[in-house]
Amino acid sequence: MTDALIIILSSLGAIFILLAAVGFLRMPDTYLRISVTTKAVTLGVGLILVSAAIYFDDLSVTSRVLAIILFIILTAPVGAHLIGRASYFLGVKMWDKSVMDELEGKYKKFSHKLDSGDDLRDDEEKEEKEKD
Amino acid sequence: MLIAILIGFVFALFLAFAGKFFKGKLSILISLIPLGLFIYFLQYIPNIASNQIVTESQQWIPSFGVNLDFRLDGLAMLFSLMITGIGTLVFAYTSSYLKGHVYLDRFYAYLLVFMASMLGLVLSDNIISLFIFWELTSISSFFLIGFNNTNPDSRRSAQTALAVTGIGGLLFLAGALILGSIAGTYQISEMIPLSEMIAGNAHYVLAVALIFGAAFTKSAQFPFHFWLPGAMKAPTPVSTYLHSATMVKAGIYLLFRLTPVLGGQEFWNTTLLIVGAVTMFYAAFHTLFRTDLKGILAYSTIAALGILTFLIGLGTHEALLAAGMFILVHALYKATLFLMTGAIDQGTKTRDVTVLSGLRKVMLPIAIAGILAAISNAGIPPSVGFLGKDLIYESTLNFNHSAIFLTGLAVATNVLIAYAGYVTGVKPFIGKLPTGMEHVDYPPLLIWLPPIILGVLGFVFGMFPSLVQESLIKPILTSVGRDPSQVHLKIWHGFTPILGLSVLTISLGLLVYFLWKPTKSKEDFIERFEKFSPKHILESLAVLFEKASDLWTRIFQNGYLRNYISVIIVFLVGLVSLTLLENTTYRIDYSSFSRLTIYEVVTLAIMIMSIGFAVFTKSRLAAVAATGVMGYSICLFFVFYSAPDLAMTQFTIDTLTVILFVLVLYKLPKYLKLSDYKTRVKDTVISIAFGGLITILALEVLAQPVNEEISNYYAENAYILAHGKNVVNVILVDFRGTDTMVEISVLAIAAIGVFGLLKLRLKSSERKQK
Amino acid sequence: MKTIILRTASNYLLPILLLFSIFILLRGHYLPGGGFVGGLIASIAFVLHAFANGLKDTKKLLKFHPGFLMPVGLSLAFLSGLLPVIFFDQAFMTGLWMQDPIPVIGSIGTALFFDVGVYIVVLGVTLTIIFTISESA
Amino acid sequence: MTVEEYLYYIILPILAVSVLLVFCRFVIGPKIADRVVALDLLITVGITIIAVYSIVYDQSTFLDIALILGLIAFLSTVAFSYYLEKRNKTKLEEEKRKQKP
Amino acid sequence: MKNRFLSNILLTFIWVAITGSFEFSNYVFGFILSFIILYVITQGRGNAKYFKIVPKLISFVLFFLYELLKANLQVAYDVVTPTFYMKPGIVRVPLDAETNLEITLLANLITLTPGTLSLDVSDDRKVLYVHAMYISDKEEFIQDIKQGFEKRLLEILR
Amino acid sequence: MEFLLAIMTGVLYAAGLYMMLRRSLVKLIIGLIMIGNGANLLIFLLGRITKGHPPIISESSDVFTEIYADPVPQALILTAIVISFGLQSFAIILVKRAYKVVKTDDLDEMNTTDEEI
Amino acid sequence: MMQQLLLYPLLWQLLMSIVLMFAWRHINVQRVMSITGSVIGLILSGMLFYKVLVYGTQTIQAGGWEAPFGITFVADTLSATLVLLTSIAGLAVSSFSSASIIPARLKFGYFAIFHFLLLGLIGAFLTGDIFNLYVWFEIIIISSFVLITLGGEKAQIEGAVKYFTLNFLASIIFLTAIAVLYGLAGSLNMADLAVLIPKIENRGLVEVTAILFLVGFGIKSAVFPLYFWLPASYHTPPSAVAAIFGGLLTKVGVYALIRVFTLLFVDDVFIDEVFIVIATLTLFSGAIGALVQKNMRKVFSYLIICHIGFMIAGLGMFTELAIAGAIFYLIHDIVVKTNLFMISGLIYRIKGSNNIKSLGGLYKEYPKLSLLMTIPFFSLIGIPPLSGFWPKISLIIASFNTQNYVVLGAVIFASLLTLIVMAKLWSEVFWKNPVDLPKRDHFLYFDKMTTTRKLQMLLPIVFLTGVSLYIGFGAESVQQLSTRIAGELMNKQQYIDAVMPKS
Ligand code: NA
Ligand code: NA
Repeated sequence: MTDALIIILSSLGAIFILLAAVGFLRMPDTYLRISVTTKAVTLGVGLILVSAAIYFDDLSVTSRVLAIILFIILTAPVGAHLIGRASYFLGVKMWDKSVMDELEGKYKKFSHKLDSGDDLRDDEEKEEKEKD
Repeated sequence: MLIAILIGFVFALFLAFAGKFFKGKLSILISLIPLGLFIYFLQYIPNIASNQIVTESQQWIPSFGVNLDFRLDGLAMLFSLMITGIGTLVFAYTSSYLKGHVYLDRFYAYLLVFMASMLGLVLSDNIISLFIFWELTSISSFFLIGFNNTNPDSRRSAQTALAVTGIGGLLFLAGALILGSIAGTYQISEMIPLSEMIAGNAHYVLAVALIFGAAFTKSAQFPFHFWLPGAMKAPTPVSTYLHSATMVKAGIYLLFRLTPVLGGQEFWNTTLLIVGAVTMFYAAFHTLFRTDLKGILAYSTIAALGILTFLIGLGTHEALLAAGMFILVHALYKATLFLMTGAIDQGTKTRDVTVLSGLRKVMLPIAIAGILAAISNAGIPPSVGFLGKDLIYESTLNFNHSAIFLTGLAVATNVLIAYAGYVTGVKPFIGKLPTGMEHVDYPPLLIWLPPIILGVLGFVFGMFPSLVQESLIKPILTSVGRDPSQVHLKIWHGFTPILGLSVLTISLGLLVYFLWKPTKSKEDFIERFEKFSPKHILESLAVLFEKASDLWTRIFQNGYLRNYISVIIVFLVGLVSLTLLENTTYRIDYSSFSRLTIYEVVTLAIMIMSIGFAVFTKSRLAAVAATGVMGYSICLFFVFYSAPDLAMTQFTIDTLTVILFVLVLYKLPKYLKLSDYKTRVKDTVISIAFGGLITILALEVLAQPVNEEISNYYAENAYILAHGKNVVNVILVDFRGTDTMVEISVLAIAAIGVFGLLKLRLKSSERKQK
Repeated sequence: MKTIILRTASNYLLPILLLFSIFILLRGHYLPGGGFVGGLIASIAFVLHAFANGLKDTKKLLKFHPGFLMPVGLSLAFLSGLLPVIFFDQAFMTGLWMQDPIPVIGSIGTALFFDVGVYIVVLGVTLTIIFTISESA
Repeated sequence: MTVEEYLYYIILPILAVSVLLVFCRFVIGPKIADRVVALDLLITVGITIIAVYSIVYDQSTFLDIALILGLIAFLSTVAFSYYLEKRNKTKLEEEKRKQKP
Repeated sequence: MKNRFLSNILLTFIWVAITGSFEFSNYVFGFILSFIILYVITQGRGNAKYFKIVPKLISFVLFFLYELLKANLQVAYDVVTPTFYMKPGIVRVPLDAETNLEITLLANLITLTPGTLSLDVSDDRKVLYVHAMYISDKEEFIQDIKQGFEKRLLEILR
Repeated sequence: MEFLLAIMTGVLYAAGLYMMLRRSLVKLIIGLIMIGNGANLLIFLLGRITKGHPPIISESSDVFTEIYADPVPQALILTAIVISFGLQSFAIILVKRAYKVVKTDDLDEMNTTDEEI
Repeated sequence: MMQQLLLYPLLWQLLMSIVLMFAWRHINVQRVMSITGSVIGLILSGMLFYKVLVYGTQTIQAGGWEAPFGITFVADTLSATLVLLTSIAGLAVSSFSSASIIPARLKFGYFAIFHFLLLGLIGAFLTGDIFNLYVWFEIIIISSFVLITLGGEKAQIEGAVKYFTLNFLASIIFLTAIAVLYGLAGSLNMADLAVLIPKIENRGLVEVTAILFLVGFGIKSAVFPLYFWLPASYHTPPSAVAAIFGGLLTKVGVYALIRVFTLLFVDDVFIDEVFIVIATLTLFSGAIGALVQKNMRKVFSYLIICHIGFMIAGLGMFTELAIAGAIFYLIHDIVVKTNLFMISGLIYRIKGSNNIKSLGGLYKEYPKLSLLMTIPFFSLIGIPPLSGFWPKISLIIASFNTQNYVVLGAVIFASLLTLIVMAKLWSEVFWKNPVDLPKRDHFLYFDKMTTTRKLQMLLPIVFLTGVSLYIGFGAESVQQLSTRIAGELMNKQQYIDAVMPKS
């Protein structure tokens, strides 16, 4: 019974990871790649770790596995957010079939302050002009 | 005797601290030291005359067989008396000659050191301690030649002299040590009975050649003679004392001293004959072209030294006797001539022999001394010089081979030496006093008395040779193991061919003196041949050598780190491949290897690719990231091969390294220039060779059996004795805890270093304060 | 970096990582872990916090300069090695152990104090290095 | 086929292939961000490999390594993002400095 | 006070969980340890309520897992098939969430769901910029987030 | 597998050396890291490798009951890794400092101490 | 407690370093502590030396784990001597540093690192474990990196990059050698290895390992063609630092070579030949390098290289006499080179330069000081009967006895060039008329220093000069010591027995 469970879970996990890997390789732009991977992998890792927990059937192992999963859920999206954001600063282009970009022009060039779009005045440029 | 030697050193040291009291009038008191020593040695005359040898022995460094063994025999007595006697006069002379000089105290200190070293040299029976004093004479000579140290010429001459005598000293050391090894003792007196055994040794020639090197440099033999004319930059007392009377004779002394040990062999005799002959004639010839009093004297000194070498080379009974006598003779008249020169120089401010004349009118005592010395120099009876010359001709005429040739050479040399004596000792005093020299100050007592004493002594000994015959001359022969019973010094031997030769020498000398006038243009003429002179050749060689040194140094220390690395690795790879090629049987034991699995292969592949990527990428950051991947793959290997602790540490440290890189990198510019294709190919070859070598080495080692004693011990005792189950950790904190203690210290130091490197900003005022 | 997301996450990760680092430290004698890794993880916790909140905040958190940890840790390690020399005339670094192991941590001995010393030094070192760089960045 | 064998012969190869695919992206790039994400992904897949390996060799100890990987893997992502942002700033500042005179 | 106490308890549990040793002494030890750590790191932090959230929490977790699986399959399909059906873009999503924790959790949950990626939050915390793979209708997309994740999340947290 | 690991070690040494021979200071340090890792791997490999049996005594016994990996090389490598970390961080900072005072990371331009004799 | 005496010099330095770290910014406290601590360290080393001299080789098994399982510390006569010399040089440099190192540097942990460096040196001399030796080497190089870069000036950094890289490379090669050795013999304890290595059948591999050690230690001891880091860097740090570097750093490499090649790899003709060739070329390269330098400290740097050749030659000839010569030279060189670099520092304080061209007139201005300086100068040249002279006797005889005439020639050549170089230096720096250097603003010239500071600079020079005079005039005892050391080294069994008593 546990064997079957382990096999199923680990197979699912492995497949998700493989798909994520393929997706990561195939996706046309950076944002899409980030987008595709963070979660597929999270799911895959989770499944495989759970199968490890089932295999060892030991409280300390189980708690450790849960801790790992928790950590990954906690950190993976933060990482994705950071690198996605940094890519945007660097001017990494989106896929040319993208339908919209509502973030365009919202970042201040130097301070990296992000505008909500409600107030369209560019403080930074104003400051610059005042200085000159 | 040890005390006698040490007195000089002790007083020199004393002067270094209390010198200011001896800069003025009190300086004459220092002459009491050599005078006291002179008297001290005189008291042994009876012993020496009765063939008693005075010895004294003091253990010093028995491990090396180096002892302070002193031995006062005839030869040593002759030199000791010369050193202290002439020393007394020179010391006294100095106190007037350098009166008021700011560094008079230093000068005396050097002189004392020299005198003491010279005494040590002639008194040592141990060849190593002899060498020690030998070196000390070179050093004190260096300081004395460079005494006028603000003058660049003085400094250069001092360095040249030191370099030449330094070479000699080192050759001497080697020769002495080899000789000691052959003989099994460093005691010269103990070597004498072994002389045949030594001569039969395969290294006899080597030892002798090295010792010749020492003697020839010290005694200014051709082609090493050139330092001596340069050394005339020293104040006159120094020229008198070191560079004519005593130090330059140290080489002769050494040859003399070793004659019973090493002499009598063809190599010994022939070399000395040739070198002596060349030197004496070359130098004597050169006196013709000099106009500086000191220059002429320097060359005639070299010629005299050549004669001495020549005589020792002859090696016969008569020749050795002649040499012994000539040492004394030469010291007496040459010292006189130098002291005289000093007086002239001080009075007239010139030493140019073409200008000087008629000085008898203003410095009569000096003139007397000069003329006495010139007579002795020319060998005119009844001076002691006549005796000396007599003995020389006797020894050449009685020599078995080519007596005529050798005698001819001796005559020619002596003629020129006689000329030199006339030119220096007579010419300045006769004739008309040039205008402007009428008011030359009359020399003070301490200036004219010493040369007079020496000059007169030359006649006293000449007229009463018995004064020195028993006490000095005979014992010299005894001390070199010859029978002195045949020696009868006297002025008149009857009409013999030798007398004829003497007369010939004297008159030919006079002839040359009258026919040949030294002029500047003649000096300039000989200067043209300067580029063929040993001095010039050696100097050019030295310059060439320095250029080559510079080149060699720059080739290796070229400033490019990558070249340094390449050289080191090529050296390593070269050595290792040499060994591997020769000694190893290649055996790879595949059967002991573990199975290949796909995850390992993939990890490996990724690792290699990431390395390749890191190497070839143009982006610095990508290289860092690739390095990270590489680290993580290693981490996986540690997991695969049962090293969880390693995996954890490697992983965290890799992450931290990436962070560090990232914090540093963003300020840097892009990768700049790439090296050219050729460099890259070269580097690739070196790298592959290096890596390949490591791989082969690893495979070879893996084929060797394993010793597991230690790891088994750890495994068995980790829990039972050290209370831990993670054996790696137990090793780290217990079995090998000291490693870890040091290691955390390393970390702490690195952190302090980083802190200092980034936080410490020197202000510009602090910048150069090393 | 001015991002709420990272800042918030780091505030929660900091205590978790610190706890974890001590866990790793204490179990090192029985299972993988120990002072090194423990110290490294602890420092990573603070580094993360510094990335998210800026160095000033992290320094405020620490209350003293991390460099101070280095001599403290070294002293601890040194003393635990010296203890047997001073009190028992045994060789430097000889392990001294309490008779009975206590729960969670296991046997208490000089080796444990030594490992704690290592932990503190590693923490101090890493933080000093990284803080210094960030400050002069 | 036992669970261990299944994991060994089926799952580990799949994971290995995935790692290779991710690594291809690392090499291709083209942007630094892609590489950073790839690095992150490699570590995460590494966690799964370690987990499977721990089952295959019945060594739960290895899960501790996975734990550490899970905890600090994203730190390098944070660092790289920090770098990219900072470098971008530096670059812009330099451009600004150049434009001004 | 309450907040700190709760964190403390939470950390104690985490300690016990990761050590895997459930003796009483370990709880005490963990408690002390967390106390020390909290002391070291304490700076002001927002308050939150800790009761009445358990049922909502469970349903939320289930909802999230469902979303996760669904979206994963959607992306997986797109990855496996040769042609892309994506319509990606960056959408500006206005926020109701206010506190740091709310915003962060929301953003992370969005990122964890395949096909969407929270890029950044505006400095005045009013807007979340989301990169999404499938934007057939922008408004619908925004509403999905606001009615789905955000609403449920805020119910739990407030 | 040992065969491949031996090659791997060689590759690390070779690549490390190659990087050290470049002109960029950063590459130099990456090279140092690589070669350092190579040395660690060499210790590991030559201490003989064992799969799946960490040198940790099982909870239930006082000594090892089955085979285990040699713990000594592991301890040595751990020490070496940590020491290298100290050196590496120092070196990385050196790059920073060097760039600040010498204004380049080109090693070819850092030879004044050798040039001025 | 006296049972543990062997480790006290070591533990004391560690304690000093830690306490000095606590006293971080209090530089006056640090000055006092460092000097007093160095005195105590010297006393402890002296006690150890005495004990070894009287009772023979001492050992301690750290952690109480008997050899070859734990880490063994061994003080045979060689180690005890070197520890003593380290403490002597350490005391001198400590005092010199407290006067000459500027407060800015002192505020950044100078003294702590300095004592860490001494710790590393003492540890390296005392350890009996090859990996532990590696660890001590690391502490030495990292502290020397820090000392060499402290202040981070351009020249310092450029020098440091080379110093760092090449020393790191040396460490890696050393580590590689350890890896191979462990793979072959399965042990790290040197006494144990001395027993195990001769039993290894594949001699080729043993020889390769030996070569790895040779190159690794060769880089550290700066022999040809591995010395490049030294001339590139030694003239860049403050003089006090250069003094301790010049005196001790390369010597620890030499020590390691001596230890390894008398204990582990003996009777290898090829290696001995390599040593001979290396020694000859080192003597040659170092000497001619010194000849062309224009900076006083660079001259000394090349002379360091040159004189390492003497020691390597002694090792290569591998007779008791030759090794005794090498050891004697080692003892002499540590004292004299330390002193010379301090002297160059003193001259720098007086004149504000170390460039030979811009120096001059010292003899006129500071006659007594000049007189003092002549002693180390002459000792270096080997003017008999000063310290540098005696070992040459052993070396020359040994090279004659083993028919290594090239070595004989090289020894003479190097001695001669040393003489010429030093004479040139003396003539330029002391004799030549003073060159008018522009007075530096804010530069603390020697004559402006307080008397205490002056004494702190002068006394160490006097102290070391005294020591070198003792080595020269008391050459008998030093030679007996060297012969005893050489005897111990030639008979490795006594080392093995001391570490692992046959039970
Ligand atoms: Na551990
Ligand atoms: Na360690």
